[in-house]
Amino acid sequence: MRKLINHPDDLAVELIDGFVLTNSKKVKRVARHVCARREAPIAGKVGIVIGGGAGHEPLFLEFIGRGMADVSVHGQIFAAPTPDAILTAIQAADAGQGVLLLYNNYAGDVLNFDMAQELARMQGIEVETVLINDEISAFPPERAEERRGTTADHLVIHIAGAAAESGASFAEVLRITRKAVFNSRSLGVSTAPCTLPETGLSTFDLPAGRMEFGMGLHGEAGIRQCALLSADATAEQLLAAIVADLPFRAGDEVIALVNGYGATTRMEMFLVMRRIHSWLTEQGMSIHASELGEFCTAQEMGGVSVTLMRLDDELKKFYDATADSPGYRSLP
Amino acid sequence: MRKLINHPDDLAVELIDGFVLTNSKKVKRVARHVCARREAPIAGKVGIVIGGGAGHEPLFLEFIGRGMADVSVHGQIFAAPTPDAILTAIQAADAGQGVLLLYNNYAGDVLNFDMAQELARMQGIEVETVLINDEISAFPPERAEERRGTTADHLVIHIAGAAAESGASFAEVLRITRKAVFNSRSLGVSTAPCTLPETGLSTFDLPAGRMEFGMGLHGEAGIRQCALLSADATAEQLLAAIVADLPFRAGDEVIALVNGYGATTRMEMFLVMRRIHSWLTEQGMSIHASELGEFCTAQEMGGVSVTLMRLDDELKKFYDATADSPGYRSLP
Amino acid sequence: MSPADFRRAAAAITAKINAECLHLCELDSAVGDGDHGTTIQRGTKAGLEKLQAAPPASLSEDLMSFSMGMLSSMGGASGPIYGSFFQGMAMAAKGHQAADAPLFLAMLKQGLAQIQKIGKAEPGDKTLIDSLLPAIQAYEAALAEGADFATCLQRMSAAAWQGVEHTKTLVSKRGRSRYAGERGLGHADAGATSMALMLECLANNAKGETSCAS
Amino acid sequence: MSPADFRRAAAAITAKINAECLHLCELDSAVGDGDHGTTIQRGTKAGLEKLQAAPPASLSEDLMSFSMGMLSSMGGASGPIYGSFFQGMAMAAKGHQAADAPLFLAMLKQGLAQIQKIGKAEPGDKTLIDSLLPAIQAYEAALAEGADFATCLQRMSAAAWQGVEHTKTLVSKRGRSRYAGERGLGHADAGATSMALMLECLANNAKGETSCAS
Ligand SMILES: Nc1ncnc2c1ncn2[C@@H]1O[C@H](COP(=O)(O)OP(=O)(O)O)[C@@H](O)[C@H]1O
Ligand SMILES: Nc1ncnc2c1ncn2[C@@H]1O[C@H](COP(=O)(O)OP(=O)(O)O)[C@@H](O)[C@H]1O
Ligand SMILES: [Mg+2]
Ligand SMILES: [Mg+2]
Ligand SMILES: [Mg+2]
Ligand SMILES: [Mg+2]
Repeated sequence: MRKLINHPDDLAVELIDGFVLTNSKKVKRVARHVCARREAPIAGKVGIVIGGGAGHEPLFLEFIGRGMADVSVHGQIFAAPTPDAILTAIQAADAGQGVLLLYNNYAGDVLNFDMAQELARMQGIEVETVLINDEISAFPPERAEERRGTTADHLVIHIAGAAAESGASFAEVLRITRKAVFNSRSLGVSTAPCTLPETGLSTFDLPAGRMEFGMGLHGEAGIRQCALLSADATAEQLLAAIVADLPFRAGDEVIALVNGYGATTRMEMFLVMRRIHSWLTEQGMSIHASELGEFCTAQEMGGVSVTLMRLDDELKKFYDATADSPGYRSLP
Repeated sequence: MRKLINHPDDLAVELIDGFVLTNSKKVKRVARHVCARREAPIAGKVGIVIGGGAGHEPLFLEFIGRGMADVSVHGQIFAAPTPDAILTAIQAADAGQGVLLLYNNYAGDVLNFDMAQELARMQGIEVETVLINDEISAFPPERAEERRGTTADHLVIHIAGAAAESGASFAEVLRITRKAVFNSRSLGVSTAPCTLPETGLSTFDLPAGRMEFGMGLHGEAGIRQCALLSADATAEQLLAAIVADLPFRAGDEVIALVNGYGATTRMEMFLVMRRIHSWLTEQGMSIHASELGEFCTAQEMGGVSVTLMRLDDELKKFYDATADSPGYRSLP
Repeated sequence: MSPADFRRAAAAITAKINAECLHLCELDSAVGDGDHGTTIQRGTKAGLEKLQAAPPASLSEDLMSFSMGMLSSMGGASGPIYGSFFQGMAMAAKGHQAADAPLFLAMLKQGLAQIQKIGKAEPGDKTLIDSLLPAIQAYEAALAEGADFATCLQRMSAAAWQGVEHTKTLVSKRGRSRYAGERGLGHADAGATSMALMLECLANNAKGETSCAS
Repeated sequence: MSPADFRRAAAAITAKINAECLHLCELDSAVGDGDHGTTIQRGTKAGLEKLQAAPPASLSEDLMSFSMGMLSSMGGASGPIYGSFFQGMAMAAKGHQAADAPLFLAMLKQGLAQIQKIGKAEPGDKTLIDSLLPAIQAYEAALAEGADFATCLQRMSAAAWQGVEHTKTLVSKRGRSRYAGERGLGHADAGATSMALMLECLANNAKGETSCAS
């Protein structure tokens, strides 16, 4: 083990303690596994609840704030949060305008969030769910509803949050959020394994000098292993698969995102982004904005994922709005 | 090797290419190794030039923007930039109000920056230098001027940048920046080694389950190795050394910073921050603000550093101002 | 099986899972995300605490406390799944002071029904159903042959372990492990293994009291 | 040493450093930041390119081109240090068509002086001075004994390598490696090693022309 922790059983709760202490000016603790932006619930605004397993920080914990979500519910390491915690989160976000549950499409998350959604509805709270499923490797397009959510998360959350902030109705927020999800595609490569902090076990083996495409955020097996490619070749192969999937076409305007999984240097991310710009330009697409950093991590896994989101004027308008969350800030 | 790169010789220039493409709305390329915020040089404002070797991103490259520096000069991996590049940076920052050279105190940087400063002065540009030397492990307080600069960088740059932005005179900016440096102290622990991207060589060995205090940002040997401590114990030992050095005293108001060196998870950083808050509170200090993230990295090195900066009303006023740089954003 | 028997069984389950935690994580690592051991360990501990904190109650109420303790502590896919399993058993036990052999069969069946109701998994999907279903079938066959409660329980846990073996030959269609696809072949399913451990503990702690049942 | 000799020497230096790049990085890793090899490789390549791009010129101008090429490409501590070294040699060579044995000594001495002027290091600080200074002293002694240019140069490079050996016994006081302190013992200094390589190449490529010097 190479990690600085205390007692393994306390990991999730202690990291949330630290998060709230670090951001006490703008964030509050609602329950052991539930945090909210200070102002939540915000009168007249659609509420947005995000969440999932811990260990992917800043996702989802830190994406609460202006132009982002209202409440985040953060489970144990790699384990979806429990129904009771999610219910508490829904109540903390509810201002009577409806509450959107926005999270990644994993079996465990769906099982727990659905239970909580049912309980909340029994209490008369209007709740709807939008699942994020941007990762293209695990299933073909015709089975898109089975796909996992990964690194498009903070982009979708920001667009949903900006739409809600603008005073849009629940139906409008749902429509815009679904559109943001529909237009997002991601694929990643892993270059180094990650270890579970409680056990010190690595979730998969990957020898130095090799890379794996489509590896999951929890070390779930990917689709293809090969010798480590150059930054340029990596960008080209990821883009070819992503662009073919939607498909993205010449003339499309996109957001280009390079996400680091954990141990990846920004140097590597910049090299990949460099090729993304030249490649998309060659294809006749225009890049409205570029994002680079660690938004969705898998502990200290090495490698990057690339996400493209196709924009229309409506999505662009909300994307360009201010975002101010501990995990993601963007100023016009 | 586990890194996504192209040709090793092109690393530094290609990463700067990617940086400029990613941030083209707010940043411009001035020369191969020189970037500036779009508006630079800014009439009536003191110019601020920062820089150093590459491989520590976001430091220094990405700390240019509103409330931060005007120009950054970024060398090769772990090698200070050259005198001609630094001279170009000084010219790009100069609006006739004086130019501050703000960088870390390493032999290589001082040699190159001093040469450039001399050349700039020969051209009639008013230039002064403030060296950052927050790292306490390498030399005792009485030899503080020999100490290295590390993770206080973006805090000092922000305070200097905010002071310059406020229209302060060159003398004022110098005084305030020196005060920020004087009140900053840092110490870190490493838990995993890092490799040089050009060679794939790791700059030091560190077995799993061990940690080293005071390791340099380039793998320079530290002061003490021991078995991996808990997050709590790590925070306590770092704080004890830092607080004794200035010394920080009960009643002091501070900024508390936890910096990740590269492979460190935010989970670990939050655990360390959690103990920092309880420890400083026990000591009767008050925390004006907390910062957590990767600001100054050493490739994929594991571990954290802790920085404390003691504030007075003047430093607080400038710290609280907006910062908007690709590497560091802060909103009031 | 009396309430006291179940409380003893729950304690045994919790101890057993705690001992097997790392092994279950390793199984989950092979194809999933490596956390099943810690998740189920957290769940059984919380379930037992809830149970022991509760005043003496009926078998059904005790099963429900254990279920709620797991559901509110585990998360992941297995939280709702195991929560539903014990909830189903609780529903079938309602109104009975203790469970005799036939009632215990009904409890197992309703536990399975709840799992499938929420999880939608089919036999052969490489989930804990693949150790639970053969266990139930073996139990039912034994009962039909007129075997006593103790024997039925022994056949049940033996069959559960055969089911675990069988999962090595299956390709996962549920949960995280499905992403492994063919790569999962040769690895036993983590949840099927934890289910076999639970059934084994239930068997060993229920059989003593059969006489005073119903 | 004629301008042509120096150009040949510069090419030899560049090839030699290129071949030793990884080794120099390893030496720098032991106590410094592991980049001396890549830094000096970049510098000699750039210096040679500048030299070859320049029209035929005097020895002093050629040395100056090489110096500027290194200075504007290397960075790090060794960039200004090596830049100053060749700049010092250029200053001493000014006005001479070629260098004979006595002039070459003066060039070495001024090169060292420039290094110390900007770097402030003393002999024994575990820097490239610890291979350069003994090399100069050996050269000077040989010259005093009346040895010819070729012999002086051979003594010079032999002494440089002895200096490199000696650095293993020194504790660094300059540059990054000083942080290693005692831990640096047993490791040769990277810069002292690259300096010995340079002096060796200068020796091997200057000696042919001694006759036609001055
Ligand atoms: N839909 C389902 N129905 C029944 N069992 C399931 C289902 N999905 C997953 N499981 C079981 O849960 C186990 C994994 O549990 P766990 O690792 O704790 O959750 P997660 O997959 O969220 O990490 C699998 O081994 C499988 O036996
Ligand atoms: N002040 C100095 N005077 C002379 N030589 C020096 C000085 N500082 C460093 N050096 C030499 O430079 C070498 C290191 O060069 P290099 O690794 O390229 O630069 P950096 O230390 O910036 O990484 C050392 O081995 C030493 O020989
Ligand atoms: Mg899990
Ligand atoms: Mg260096
Ligand atoms: Mg799992
Ligand atoms: Mg070096």
